[in-house]
Amino acid sequence: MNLLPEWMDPQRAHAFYADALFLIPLLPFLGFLINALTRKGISRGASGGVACLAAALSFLWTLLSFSASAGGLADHVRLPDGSLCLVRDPAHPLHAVYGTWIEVGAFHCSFGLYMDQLSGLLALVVTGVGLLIHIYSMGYMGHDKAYARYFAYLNLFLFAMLVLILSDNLVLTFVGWEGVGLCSYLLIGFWYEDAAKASAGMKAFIFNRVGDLGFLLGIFTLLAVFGTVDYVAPPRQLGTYRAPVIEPRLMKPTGQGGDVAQETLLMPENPGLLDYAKGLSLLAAPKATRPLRFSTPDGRIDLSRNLATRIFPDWFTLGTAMTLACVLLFVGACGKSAQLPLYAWLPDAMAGPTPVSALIHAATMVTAGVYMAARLHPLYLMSPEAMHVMACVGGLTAIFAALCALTQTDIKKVLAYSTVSQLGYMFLGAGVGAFAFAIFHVVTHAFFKALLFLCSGSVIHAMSGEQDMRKMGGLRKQLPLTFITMFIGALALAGFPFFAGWWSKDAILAQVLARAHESHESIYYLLYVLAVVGAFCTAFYSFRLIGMTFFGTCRASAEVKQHIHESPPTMTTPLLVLAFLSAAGGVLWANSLPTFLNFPEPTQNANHPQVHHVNLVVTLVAAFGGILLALFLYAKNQKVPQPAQSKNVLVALSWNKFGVEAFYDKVVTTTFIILAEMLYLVVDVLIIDTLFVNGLGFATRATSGALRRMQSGVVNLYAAGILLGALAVLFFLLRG
Amino acid sequence: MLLTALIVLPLVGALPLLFARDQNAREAKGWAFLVSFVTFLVSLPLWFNFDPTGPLYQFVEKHRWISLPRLNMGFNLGVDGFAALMVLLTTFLMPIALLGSWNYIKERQKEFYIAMLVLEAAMIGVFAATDLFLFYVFFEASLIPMYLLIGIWGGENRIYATTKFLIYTVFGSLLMFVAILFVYHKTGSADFGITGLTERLAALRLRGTFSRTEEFWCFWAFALAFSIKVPIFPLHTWLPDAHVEAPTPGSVVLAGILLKMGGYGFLRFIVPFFPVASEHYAPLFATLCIVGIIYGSFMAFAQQDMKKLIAYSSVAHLGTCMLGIFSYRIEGVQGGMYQMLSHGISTSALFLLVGMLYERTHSRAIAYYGGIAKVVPVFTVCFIVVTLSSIGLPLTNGFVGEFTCLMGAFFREPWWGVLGGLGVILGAVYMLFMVKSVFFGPLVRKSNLTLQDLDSRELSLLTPLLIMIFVMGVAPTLFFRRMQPAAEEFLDYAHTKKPLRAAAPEVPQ
Amino acid sequence: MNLAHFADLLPVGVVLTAALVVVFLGLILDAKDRFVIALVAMAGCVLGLGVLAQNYVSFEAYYKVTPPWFGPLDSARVAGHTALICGGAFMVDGFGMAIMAIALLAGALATLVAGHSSERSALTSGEYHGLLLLAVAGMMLLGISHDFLTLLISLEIMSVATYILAGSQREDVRSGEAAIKYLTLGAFSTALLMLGMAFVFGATGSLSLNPISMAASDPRRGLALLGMGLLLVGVLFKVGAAPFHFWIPDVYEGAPTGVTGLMAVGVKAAAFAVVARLMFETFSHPSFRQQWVPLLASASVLTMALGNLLALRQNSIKRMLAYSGIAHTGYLLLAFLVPREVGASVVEEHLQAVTFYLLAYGLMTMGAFGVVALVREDGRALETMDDFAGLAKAHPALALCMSIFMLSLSGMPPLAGFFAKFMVFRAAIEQGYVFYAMLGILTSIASLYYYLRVVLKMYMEEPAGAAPRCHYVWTSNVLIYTAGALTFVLGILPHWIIGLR
Amino acid sequence: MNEVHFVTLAEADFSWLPSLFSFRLLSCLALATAIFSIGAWGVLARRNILVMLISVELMLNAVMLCFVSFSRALVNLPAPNGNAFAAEGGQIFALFIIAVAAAEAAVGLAIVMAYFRNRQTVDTRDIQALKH
Repeated sequence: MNLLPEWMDPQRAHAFYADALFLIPLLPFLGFLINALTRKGISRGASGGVACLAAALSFLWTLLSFSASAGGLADHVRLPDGSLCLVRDPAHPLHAVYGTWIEVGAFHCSFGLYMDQLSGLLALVVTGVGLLIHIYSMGYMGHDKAYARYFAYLNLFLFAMLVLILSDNLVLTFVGWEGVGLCSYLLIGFWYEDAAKASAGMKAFIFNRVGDLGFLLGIFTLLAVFGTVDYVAPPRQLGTYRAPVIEPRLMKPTGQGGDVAQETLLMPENPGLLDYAKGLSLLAAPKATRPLRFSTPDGRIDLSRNLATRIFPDWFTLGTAMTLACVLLFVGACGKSAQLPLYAWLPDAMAGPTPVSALIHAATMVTAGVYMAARLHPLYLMSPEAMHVMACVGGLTAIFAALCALTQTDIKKVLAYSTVSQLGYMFLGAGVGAFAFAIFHVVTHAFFKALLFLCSGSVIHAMSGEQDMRKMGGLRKQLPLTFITMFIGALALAGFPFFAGWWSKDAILAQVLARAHESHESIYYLLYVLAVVGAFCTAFYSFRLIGMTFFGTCRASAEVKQHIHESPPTMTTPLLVLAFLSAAGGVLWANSLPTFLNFPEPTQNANHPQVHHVNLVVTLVAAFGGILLALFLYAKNQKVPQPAQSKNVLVALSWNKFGVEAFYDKVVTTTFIILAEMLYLVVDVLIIDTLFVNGLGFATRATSGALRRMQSGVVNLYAAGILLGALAVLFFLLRG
Repeated sequence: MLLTALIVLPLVGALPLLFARDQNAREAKGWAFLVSFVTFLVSLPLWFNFDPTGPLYQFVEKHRWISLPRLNMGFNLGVDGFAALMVLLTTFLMPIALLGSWNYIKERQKEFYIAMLVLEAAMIGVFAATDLFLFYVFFEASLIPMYLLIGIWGGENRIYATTKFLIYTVFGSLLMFVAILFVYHKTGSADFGITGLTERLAALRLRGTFSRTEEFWCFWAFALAFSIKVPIFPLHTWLPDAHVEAPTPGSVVLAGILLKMGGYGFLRFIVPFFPVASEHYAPLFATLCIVGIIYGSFMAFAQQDMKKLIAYSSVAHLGTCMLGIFSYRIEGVQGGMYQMLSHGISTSALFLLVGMLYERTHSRAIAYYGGIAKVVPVFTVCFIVVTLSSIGLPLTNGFVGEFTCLMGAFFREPWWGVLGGLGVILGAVYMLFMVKSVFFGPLVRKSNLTLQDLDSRELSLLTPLLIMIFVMGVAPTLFFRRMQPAAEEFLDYAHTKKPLRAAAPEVPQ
Repeated sequence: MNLAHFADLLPVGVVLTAALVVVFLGLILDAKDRFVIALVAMAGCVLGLGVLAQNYVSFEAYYKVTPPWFGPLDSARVAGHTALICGGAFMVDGFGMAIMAIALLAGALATLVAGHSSERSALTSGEYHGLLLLAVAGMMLLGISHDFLTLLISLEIMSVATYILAGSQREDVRSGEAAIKYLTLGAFSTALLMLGMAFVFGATGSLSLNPISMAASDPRRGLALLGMGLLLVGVLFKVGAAPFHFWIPDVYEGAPTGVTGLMAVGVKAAAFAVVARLMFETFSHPSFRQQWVPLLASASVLTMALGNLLALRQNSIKRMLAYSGIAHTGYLLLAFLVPREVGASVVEEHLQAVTFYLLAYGLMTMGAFGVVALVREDGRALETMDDFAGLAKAHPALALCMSIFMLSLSGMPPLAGFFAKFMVFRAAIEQGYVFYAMLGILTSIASLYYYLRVVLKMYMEEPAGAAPRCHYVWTSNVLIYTAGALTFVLGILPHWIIGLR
Repeated sequence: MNEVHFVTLAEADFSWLPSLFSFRLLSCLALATAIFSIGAWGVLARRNILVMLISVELMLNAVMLCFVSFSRALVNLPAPNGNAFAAEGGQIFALFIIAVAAAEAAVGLAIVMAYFRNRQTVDTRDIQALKH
């Protein structure tokens, strides 16, 4: 699709949109400023309107820029002289560098924005879903006092998220990364008078910080190896393929002298991380044994930027370095995308307003980790170990969270755990190399999970704040629209054929199976099994939710009952749009996505009939089984689950999240506090201050007190002292 | 003459206060503020006329002072990029601190403002001196006003705190005094010019007449003095007491500028003078810094008193900054310098904010507050912004410093980066805990319902700090560009790669 | 006896004349205009200073003679003139003149201190000031005497006068006790000193202070060493070095404040002059030096440690200042450690350090005692730390000066005390006594504590009862403010003084 | 008196050494030492200020004896060590010591009297208002 105006010559249009990329994040930021600075200055309508307008404009501009951008990472051609040459595909991504941010020694990072298919797609999702949720919020938050503050935060979030996605280097990504963390902190604790909500926000921030440290260290490692944090070479130099050069001759591991293929690879100047990755992947020598120093002796990639050899020992090969970097970055992803073991903040994050849960904690922010993995996939592909880790963590999280979701009674908690689980699927996909499908799932998940949250929001709105599903039921008559849309969402989530979720999840599962099939590693079979069980659970809990909420008879109290009403159009319109997307959103690029993003096709085996059919059957069985069982259990008979009192071990485990969160809340926190107090009292107060500092002073005073007795006041003794002194002197002199 | 003017201005400004009468204290404080503000204006050329591409030292002045046969002290001033920024920080913070003390100081006001102005002069002198003796004079002279500030206008336990502060600090600096004399004697009693001394010491080392033992002794004498000032881990216990007892402006100056003298000493003297010893002990000090980061954060978490919490957080932050310096990598060194500046900004802001709260309720106990965000929204916003800058959120000053420091540390020795990085997490833990329990949750104390939000004076004195927080976060290159030559010079000395410009004179045996 | 010699001794003559005049005035004046006496006495000292300066200027070449530090006398016999006068009885060199100047200054300031208590007859009487001036004359002579005989006489003039001065407040028991203790111990130590002189005389057959050079094998060396030891003991007693310091706290505390000041400054300066003459000239021969340098070194460390430690817990400011005086003696002794063979110019530097230190110390101490003397309630002197609480509120200017003195004593820049310490420690370090310097510095950290206790009391504590009052005495104020200003100026521009020579 | 010739011991000859230590001088010195020690003992041991002062006088006398005997021993030696000046010097010195002793005794007596008038005691054990 090309939305370029006819009169505009493509080249100039491309340049124009590239330079104007900054508008995309800037517009929401302006919205934020307006809402923040004129606190109570403008009317509620105005502030909401400003926010929505900002989001809408930003969405439009993203759409235009996206239509102008094309292509993605560098590709390579073989020059007449037989040497490889790294080139961009003819349709350049939009790339603009607006100026230097930090420049210290060898380190340089700039304010630069970069939109290729990947970031463009996600930017679209963010702004699009964001816009819808803005509109929804105008209805949902209608009664709230801090209306302006809410929208200010929401716009700030959009800004941060867009910076995260569109930035052209890791550090700027980190800015967005922490920025969204801040916004989620502020929005979870939006109703700060409630201490629990405030601490939930803090919990989120701290868990994210743990991840962020990993992210930082990952950045440092990459810096040490490649000396740059840019993803790709700066736009100016796209045309130049002269130097520097990577020569495989120099790729020999330091110890051994085996001769590898003699070929040169021409790269743009100041190559970015992805250029390096691409270039290295093109070279013959096995990555794992490649020493970290890769450069020509005449330093056409100057050595000063490659610190790795100075930092890491000799045995530390490129492969190891990549593993280290990727795993560290993945730790960051775990924090942001709520993977084991750092997931525990996300369920608590439901303390925030429901639209926030929909936007930040379902659709966009939490998928940042997946985006990061996809963005850096050439690096991940260089390190099988990191991929293993990612796949395992993803698979485990998927099943773990799905199990936890089974017994939750708080409608939003169910969705929260489901989000964690779905994120697990994404990482599972990425882990087996199906980055494209991971992104695909990000997109579809954004649609249906946002939908589900908004619907739950509408339900809660109708139930005047009640979130416990045990007090709901039979709402399908009062809330028809909500019911239908949420049903669609549930189908999508459960992976009902031809709904959005089905396409993406099925693709991921297929990839896992294919991977297992070709690598014959039992671990992947295991992961596949887990994933399928997870899928069954997903289907089950999603329809358990539907059943408990919309079927049966209403269990709410009387006065709640009479307030139940369908939500205003500001809220239902977004529901309809999202419902459409979650129903049809998958068809768009069922299988064309990899080529669209021009990601490497991880494996062809996915379409291998054996794999394909097996997977198809299995997933369908899982989905239908789950749905039917759930409807049978919760839509028909009316027994309300009391997981808290349940004698059943499995239920208890699931209800208590296998003790993980208890571990964090009780053990970790308490030990931390006790440790701090102990250290303070023992080391600071007792040892350093009392023993040493004041002890020294006391000792001196004591000595002085003792010595004062010498000054007895009796003249004779003084004379004696003098005489003794004299004798000592004489003795010293005449000692021989 | 600019630097001289900067030193003399506050002193001259303090003179009329000497003869002021107690009843017209308003005029006194107005005058003091005016003087400090003028000083700031006068110091602006240090920013605008400083040429990063020019010679290392600029605004150089050389006046003959004491010149006896074998005893030459010059009144020599000059600033490199970093020193210029420190002077600017001083002149920038001082008017703000004075404005912050507007209602805080109730009795003996003119004495207070005299002390502050003298202190300013001394601090500027410390950063502007290019003569070791002159530096030492200013370094010591800056103690006395601080001693009085804490001791006279401090809290209930002020005498203990101020005595501790003074004895602690002087303990170090007196040992350094002996070392200075020794170095001077070693280098042939020619003069105290810092560059000259450095080069002569290097020459002596080459010639082998400056033995390893001697160097190590001198190193420790210097290092003790400046480690106490920083403060580095086991020597930090004077800081919390001093901060808790000091009046707000005192804390601002103490945290904002005085502590920086420690790091400044390491940059300017210790490493250039004794590179071998420094290199030898760099791992030790880095370890201490890391311990300081983690331990300081734990301490901060354990505190009930906001000021004490912030004081301990300074221990952690300056640990990061020293870690960067000891990494001996350009990133780390510049990061350390930057961290000093940004810490000066954000911690001062924090102390000012806490001070404002204290003025209203006369309590610094975290437990006393809770849920006051609703009552004082503007105050809350300011506080949270400053908090975020102090826990190093990107696009604020805190991040740039911390990031570069850790990067340098990581490049020198990955483990340093990893362990030092824990500060990133812990910092968030204790700061957010404080923010949560002070501002969020239900309003615990009815009396706090009547809290006044920031008035125009307080806003106007916070605004420059808030602006700086973001300016330094978004456009750090402005500062890095200026620091770079200083940092490179430092590294040349540190790696003993410095080509000796002047041959050392023969040392009389 | 040519004119030059007369001119050299003229300052002493002036002081002595003043003494006579003062005694005479004491007889004729009646109580109400007694203050004239003090003024005349001070005028005498000032006049003496003037003459001294006049001599310095007019006979400039004359005093540029490098005295025979570390060498035979020949260097002093440069063509045309010699610093030796009166048949070698006196050596009027720059150092000697510096000591004279300090003694005169001490005298002048002491008269100002004393001037305050116009109601107390003893301290304003003619004989009091007469004795004061006599003591000053003794100190001056001691500074230049170059012969055991003159040394003994001037020492006795000084001592006997101070004995009496110490006890001049007859109705005050403590004053009497101070006098008794000072007298007994003083006489005792003088006896030791004289015995030393006798032995040296026996060994050399000469009473002059000229350098003695004896081969290590010389049988008389033992005798000479004995003499040296006893002389050392005698002078160390006068300067108040450990372990001969016992008299100092008691006497300083008991004696009238003005006298205490005079003792602390003048006696110390004169005695140090003797130490310099003996050690750097008479016993400068290496075979002696290797004996006395370690003695002085250990004495110095012991003195610094004891002085500072003991001062730590004093509550009477006078007593604290006494102990601190002991500590300062310790610092000063550091400048006398010259183990290696060095040129006379280096010794000159060391003596410059000593004289500057003495001058600075004189100013600070005199000023401090001046303040102590002022702070009093209906005649009763307030001398404890607690009496000083809240002085800053009552008398800001006085408190400021007092804290300047205290800080300067503790060696805080930019005050005279700091630079003095700087010079002395530098001297020690250049001679390789780094370790001793370290010890000295460590002890001086303790000193910071007790000096600042005074500041702390004045500025940071509320008085228990009424704020301390001190009745206005313009002479004392002159003294205090001059001393304060000079302490400051000498701290910033020390080379004005050190440059002289 | 400028033209007096000063002796530096560098240019001395030591031929007379044995005679210096003739037994007479030694016995004199021994006596002096004895008196001196007695005096010192007195200062240390006796509690009465007056007695202490007298003991000091004893010490001074001992010193005097030393001087005289030294000059006696030196006078009959050849120059430069033994010389008329030396002999005179010693004896003059002795005279001065007498004067000094007298002065000290007088002053001491006066002071003690003054004190006695206030306190009716001259016992050192009672004279310790000032201590520590």
